Amino acid sequence: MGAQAFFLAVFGLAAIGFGVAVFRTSSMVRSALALLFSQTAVGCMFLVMQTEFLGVLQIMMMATEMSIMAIFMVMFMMDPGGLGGMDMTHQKRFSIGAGVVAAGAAIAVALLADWGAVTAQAPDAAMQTRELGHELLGRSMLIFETAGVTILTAMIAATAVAIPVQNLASKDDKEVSQ
Amino acid sequence: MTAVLIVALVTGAILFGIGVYGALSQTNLVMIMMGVELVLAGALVNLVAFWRFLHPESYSGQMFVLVVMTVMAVEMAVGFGVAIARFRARGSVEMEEAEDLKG
Amino acid sequence: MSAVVLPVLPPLLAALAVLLLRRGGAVLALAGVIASLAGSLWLLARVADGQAETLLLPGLPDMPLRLVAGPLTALLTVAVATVGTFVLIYAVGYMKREFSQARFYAVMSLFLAAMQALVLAGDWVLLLATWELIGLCSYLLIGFWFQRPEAANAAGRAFLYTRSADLGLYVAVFMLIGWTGTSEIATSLEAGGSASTAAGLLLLLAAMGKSAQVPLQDWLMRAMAGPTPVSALLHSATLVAAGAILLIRSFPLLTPEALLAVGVVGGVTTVAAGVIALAESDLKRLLAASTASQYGLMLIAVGAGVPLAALLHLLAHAAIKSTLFLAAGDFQHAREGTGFDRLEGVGRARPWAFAGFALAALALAGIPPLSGFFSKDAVIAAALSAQGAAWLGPLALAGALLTSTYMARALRLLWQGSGETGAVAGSTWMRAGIWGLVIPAAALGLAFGPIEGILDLPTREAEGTGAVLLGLLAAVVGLALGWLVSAPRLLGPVYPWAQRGLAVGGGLTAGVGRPAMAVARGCEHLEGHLYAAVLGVGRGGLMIARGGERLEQGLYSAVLGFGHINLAVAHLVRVGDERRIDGLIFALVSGVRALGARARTLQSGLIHHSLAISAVATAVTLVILFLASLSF
Amino acid sequence: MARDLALLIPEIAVLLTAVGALIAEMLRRPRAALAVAVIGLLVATGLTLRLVGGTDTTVFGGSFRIDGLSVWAKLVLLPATVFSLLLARVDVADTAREGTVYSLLCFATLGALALAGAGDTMFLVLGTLLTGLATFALVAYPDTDPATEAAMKFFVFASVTTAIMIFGLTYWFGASGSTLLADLPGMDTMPLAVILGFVAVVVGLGYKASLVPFHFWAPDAYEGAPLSIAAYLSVVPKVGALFALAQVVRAMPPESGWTAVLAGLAVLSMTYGYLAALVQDNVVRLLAYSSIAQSGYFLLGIVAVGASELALPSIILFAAAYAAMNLGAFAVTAATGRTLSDFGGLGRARPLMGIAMVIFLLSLVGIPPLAGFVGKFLLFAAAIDVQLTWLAVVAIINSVLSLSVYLRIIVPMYRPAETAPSAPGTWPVIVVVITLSATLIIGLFAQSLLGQPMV
Amino acid sequence: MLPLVSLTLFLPLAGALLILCLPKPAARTVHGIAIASAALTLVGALAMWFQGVSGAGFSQVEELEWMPAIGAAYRVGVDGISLPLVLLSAVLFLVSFIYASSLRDRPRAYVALALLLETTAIGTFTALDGILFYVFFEVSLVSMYFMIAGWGHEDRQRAALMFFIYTLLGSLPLLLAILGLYLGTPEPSFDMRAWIANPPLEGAAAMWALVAMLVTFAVKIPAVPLHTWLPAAHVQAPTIGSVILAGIMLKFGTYGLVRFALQMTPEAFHEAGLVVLVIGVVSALYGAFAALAQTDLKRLVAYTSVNHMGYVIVAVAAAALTLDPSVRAVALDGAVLQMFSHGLVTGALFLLVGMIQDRAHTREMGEFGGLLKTVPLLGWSFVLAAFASLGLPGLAHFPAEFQIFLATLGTVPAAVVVILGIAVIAGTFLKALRETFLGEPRERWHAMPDLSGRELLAVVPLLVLAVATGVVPSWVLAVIHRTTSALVL
Repeated sequence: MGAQAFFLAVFGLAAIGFGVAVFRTSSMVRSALALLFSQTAVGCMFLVMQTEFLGVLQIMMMATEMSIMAIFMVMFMMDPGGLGGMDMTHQKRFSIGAGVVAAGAAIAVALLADWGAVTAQAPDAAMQTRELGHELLGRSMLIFETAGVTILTAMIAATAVAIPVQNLASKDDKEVSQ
Repeated sequence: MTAVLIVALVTGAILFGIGVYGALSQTNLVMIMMGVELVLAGALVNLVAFWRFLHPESYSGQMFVLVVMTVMAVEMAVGFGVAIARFRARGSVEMEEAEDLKG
Repeated sequence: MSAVVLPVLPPLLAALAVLLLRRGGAVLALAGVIASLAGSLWLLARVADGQAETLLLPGLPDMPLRLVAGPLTALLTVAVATVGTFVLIYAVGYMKREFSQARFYAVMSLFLAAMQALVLAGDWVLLLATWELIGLCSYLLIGFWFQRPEAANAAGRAFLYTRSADLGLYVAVFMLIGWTGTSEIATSLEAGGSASTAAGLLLLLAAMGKSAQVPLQDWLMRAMAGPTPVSALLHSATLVAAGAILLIRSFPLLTPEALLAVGVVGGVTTVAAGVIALAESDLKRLLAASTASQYGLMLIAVGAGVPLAALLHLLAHAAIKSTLFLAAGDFQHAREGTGFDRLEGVGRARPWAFAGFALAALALAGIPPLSGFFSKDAVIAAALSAQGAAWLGPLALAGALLTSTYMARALRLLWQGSGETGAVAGSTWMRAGIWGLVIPAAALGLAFGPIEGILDLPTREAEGTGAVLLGLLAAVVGLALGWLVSAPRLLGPVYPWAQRGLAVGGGLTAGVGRPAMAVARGCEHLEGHLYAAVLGVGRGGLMIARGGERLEQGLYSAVLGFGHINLAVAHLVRVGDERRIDGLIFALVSGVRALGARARTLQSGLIHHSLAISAVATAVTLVILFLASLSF
Repeated sequence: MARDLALLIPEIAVLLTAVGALIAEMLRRPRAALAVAVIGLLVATGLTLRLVGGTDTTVFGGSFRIDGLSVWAKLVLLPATVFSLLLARVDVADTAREGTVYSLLCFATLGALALAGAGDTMFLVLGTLLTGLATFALVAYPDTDPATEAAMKFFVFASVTTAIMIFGLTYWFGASGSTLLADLPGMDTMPLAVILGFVAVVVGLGYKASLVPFHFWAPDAYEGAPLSIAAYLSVVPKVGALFALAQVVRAMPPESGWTAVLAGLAVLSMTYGYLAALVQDNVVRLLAYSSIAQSGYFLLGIVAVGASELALPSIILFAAAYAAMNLGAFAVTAATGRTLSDFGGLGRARPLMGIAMVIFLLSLVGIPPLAGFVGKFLLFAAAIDVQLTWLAVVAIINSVLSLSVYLRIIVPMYRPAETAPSAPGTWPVIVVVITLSATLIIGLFAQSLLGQPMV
Repeated sequence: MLPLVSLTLFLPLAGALLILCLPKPAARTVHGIAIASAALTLVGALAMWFQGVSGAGFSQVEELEWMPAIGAAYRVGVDGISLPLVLLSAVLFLVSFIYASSLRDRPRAYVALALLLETTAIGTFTALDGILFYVFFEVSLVSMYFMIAGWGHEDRQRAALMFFIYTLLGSLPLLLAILGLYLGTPEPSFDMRAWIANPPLEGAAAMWALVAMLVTFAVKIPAVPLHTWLPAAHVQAPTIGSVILAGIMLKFGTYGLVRFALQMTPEAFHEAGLVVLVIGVVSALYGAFAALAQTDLKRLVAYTSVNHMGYVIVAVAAAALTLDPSVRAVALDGAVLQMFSHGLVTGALFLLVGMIQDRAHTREMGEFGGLLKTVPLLGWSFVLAAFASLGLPGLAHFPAEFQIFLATLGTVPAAVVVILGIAVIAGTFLKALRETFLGEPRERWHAMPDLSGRELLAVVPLLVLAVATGVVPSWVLAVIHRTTSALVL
């Protein structure tokens, strides 16, 4: 247990540290990388908590996602390299306050609530995967399917907005010109 | 004994706080999305911790993790779609420039 | 169908027939009134033995309308019908030149029918209804020549005065019904009781209005603007008589205190109206004042506790006064006016009319053996033997003295001067009417014995010789004074005041009318404010009003910083002070609008501001819920 | 499993419709896509009818509820989507990828249905997300500056609030060990976790239902989006989210102060919505704020859920009424114009449109015997029934305020026109006629909607 | 057995729908249909009248399920309090349509609105279900708003708006009260009969409900100081609007006062009776004095309505305060008869003022004079109506006011001060008559035409009924009294 707590703390600190780093650099790419590391640390926390399947999944997914994000950063930021050291923030004091309060509230709940006894032994990995499969194809099948539909919708939506259309404004223009 | 749980929960809470800070303070759409990702990461940590230390028998916790991961992915996808459209229309995804609609 | 409807129905039918046919008014009306006379006589014969005739009609729930004929009421119907008959006969001649004859005869018939119903009314509701109806009829009749402004004014005034006084009757009736649970007059009169002083006083108020007692006498003089037959009817047996009849009938109800009040009002009126009559420069107005004065005498009699005397004087006066008016109408046609300056010497030119006038005048003055002698003596005797004889007696005597004085004055003014005049159309009818009434005016006194016999009123004591002598003395002295001395000299300094009708500070009109109008204008003013206020709300709701920018600014800063609140409040107060209630409302309205504008500025369009507000709200919610959970 | 699927046939039909429309679009047949969507949704509506009345069950282990709320959500939202589709045809006709719009509308409706039947916290998340994703794209569809700005704000607001909701929901799982809403009452030993989760849910669903203070995206999004999409946004996702909120509080322990929070939000929404609407000159923004205020009225019923028998009927009835009258008002606006001055003289020039608009607006105020009245009446009754009379009074005062808001449109309609209003197209007229009939019929024959027994 | 009440209730609506369905009908057709449906409605109302009412409770009840889930149903029926008002509505609407048959400005919409109003008016009086009542109550308002807004005079938008907002503000509290009554009933139901038989609320709840109702009805009646909408609305309303507004819609308030406030919260009303009484007295006197100050004929008549309705408030308050059932019966007899009479008389007065305005395009009394000579029929009709309005015996108001004052004196003697109002009103009308109709005819109006056949047809029935009610009030009172004497509070 002790070791588990220790590693959890270490990876937790890593996740937090990288998380902070995301907003402390003015370089997009660095932000994206920091986020990637942070997410990876979270994945490692999963592993520490003996949730291998989800942990691996997290690390793999985030790796992909963050690399995409980095590309977009470069596309859309005014100053991708962060060379200008430009401040990309606003209402900073308020935001810090809000973050602290949010974290504080969550911590308070975590500490104050009576969570009851903690289970020491986790189910083994194979068992976990099998049970998750049962869950997926049983009770949560509808949820799973809905998630699938959501992904489909996301694909359509993303395509719909991302690809330029012969837009309405030009349609109006056309009418005018006729 | 609950220390393990508390460590995980506090980590999740702090990630949440950082995410909130990011979402509120960033001027760029993409950076705001990063904040959101961090909030969701906090949620993931919480979920796994709760599952592992409190309710290992309930696999809907793990299911929830999958759902949250889906959320992260699809939001990012559509977010980038919106960003592209915005960039095409205005040449920037800065939030502070988006103030034509108000009142 | 009981015989009791016989006096009422014919004129009513006549009125309807005239209204519907719109021609033959004179014939129909005469037929009606003569039938009514016949019916009254028959009714009188039937009930002379004291057996009352009753008829129930549907009215209000649990309050049927009743027509009840007893000896007293039957006798009164005869009087009304008699006077009515001769007045209508006279009117045939008098109205010959007029348009709208149908209207005249219809209303006259309705008037008579209402009066008969009033006399016969056996319950308070019907009494009240007919009481008001005769008010309406007199309104229509006085205002017969409505194109003349003075007639229109007089009509309105007459109606308003009597109606205002009628409120007394209303309340008295409600009180009586409330106490006794029935609207039957006979039953409620028996109830009596200590609290009936109030009811009695209220009845007196109503009677004062109708019988033109001081201070409500003004309308009667002005009512002369109507046609003369109307005046004759009004003054003798109908409208004005109703007041006295009411008091005579409700005599059992009157407590000593109420009687005292009745006596005082009567006494004051008889003297005051007598003085006014003496100073009058118009024959018809003189007669009108005289009417008020004579009804004052009747009230004295009632106040003295001898309603019989009042009744006798009422009957005698009915005949006399109608004669006088009819004759005056004859003079009026002859000279196209009723002012004494025009009527100088008319008596020589119209001897028949003048003879009738003179006879009636002497009767009114109380010269034996004419009717007025007996009735006035009865009144004086009653006054002298009453509890308050010390002051009732002199008042009554003064009234009698004044009566003979102004009658003598009238005779003198009509007789002296040149007697040239033109022909009068329809004078045969008019003469018939006059002389038909002169007979009872002269001879009615002889019938007083039998009349007393059949009535169920408290009998009076035998007259002392003193009373007779005093009355006679007053009559003779008065006649002499009136014939020999001119009015200004008689009245001295009072004369100009009397010419203005003894009005105090503008009279009743000013005393009641002006405050009423002032209240009304006050209401109207308030209305304006209320309207503006409400309109303000409406406008604000619509945001039509685009003003109020300053206030908006004030509210805006008030929202921004606590320190500015004082400023805004001060501003509000000032605005409220300047424009009072509507201003305040407007301020409120602009406030709402400003709030709307403020609400809109929250929507800055910047998403991080929005998110910040949402975050704060979330935190606040969280805190509230945490605190709430702690208290659970 | 077969039973569960049988109960889900309407949802499946909607999904197939969405896919069908997409396929039609891929074949470059936008009209076919529209036809597929309209017919499919109507079929789905028809398939729902057999579930009406008495059905109160769950499928897939309690994760999805087939009860009055979810059945009625289908009956209300599917036709509402059809009307939006018809209106959308006017906005997007002959643009590239027109069919995508129809398809996305169907997907978004599917999300709203998932919300309305949510029996599991994950459905709250997925429903919000599904509706959101589709509508972001729809708002951005015109690809203009305002549209993309609106979409971007919408997206940011949505993603942040959804993330917060997800984070809060994890605590519910921690507390109960289950993601089922039905398991919530067992957690009263841990009020803190419940509260955190509840606040998070209020944030997430509050954004979707555009409750003050989570409404900020709504006016901007409505204004930037095509009118049909604004109409859609004002009805379908909102009703879905409010129904989801009702599903959530059905299982809430009664004394955790949540009624006070919702009552407070109701007051804020109603008052703020109408106040802000009072100063708008843009009819779309005015209707947006009005729809914010109307969300507040829904809360009157939601606070009474569980404690009053009137609560669920009132919410459902008002949803139906709201859908009809709000869509109707948007349809008239679509046929008339976006600014108040466009409405000048409408009542004289186009009597049908004028009368219809008057009826929609009066119904929104709550004038009997229109649909809005019956709905609000029941909502007030529900609130009073749970001793929240003050809330009903506030709502009534706000109704008066709302009258001044809507009269701002009505009054100019009967002034003499300065410019002749343009002739409306066919589709808006059809939508107006149908919603008008619905507004009247719901008002007069609420019983047929309420069913027997209702929930 | 025909469902008479429902037929009567929906006949006008059917007429309205028919008119709306006809494609581009001629104005004559429109008016013809309107008059025909109003006449049929009157036939229905007369049939109801001859069916009569039984002693206690409601008669001719018709019931239909509507929303059983919440206990609301379509329930209509009449008793002695509502039946005269139904008859009054039918008569007034018929004469209104006859009068309006010359209208050529968008007649279709106008007539349809008026027919809708007729249905709502009859519906308000016959509804026996809380929701149904409220529905009719509220819809009448909307139709009236559009009538004034669409066809009123100069400043009509503003007046209509004020009227609308005011009344809406005033009707929402009633909604709360109805909800309170509903939720207070043991077996939740909107059946007004149940509410009357067993008043569902007591104590503070009843008092709050009463206050809410009083606010609503005070606005509608209208009672001072919530009356300001009335003169404004009247001045701007078209003639028919005024006739209906004053003749019928004001009765919604007084009817509600009896039906709801008195019958459903009797205890609370008994406690608060004195306050209501004072409001009534103030209204009556204030209305009378305000009328006295008017120079505009229409405003004048409007204020006399405030006065007359004030008497009704006084009567209802007296009925609530008294413990003696016979006095209560007298008070309510008076109140209901006063509503009926006021409808006839004020209807006639507004019609006549409208006719004057049609001819002269002004209503300022100062501009007229001697009209009795120029237009005798109109003049005498006005004289008759004016005397009826000031409560002259033999005309409609007298028996009603007599009973009201009688009951008032028997209950709260001091309140009889309200009787001063009749003297002031007398002065008001005499002044109006003198300035408008008496005196020297003016040159300006010499060419003024007298009443046409259409106008006579509109006015004469009202005057005849006013006289009939005054001379033989028992034809109405018999019906009213049967209910009021059996009333148990």
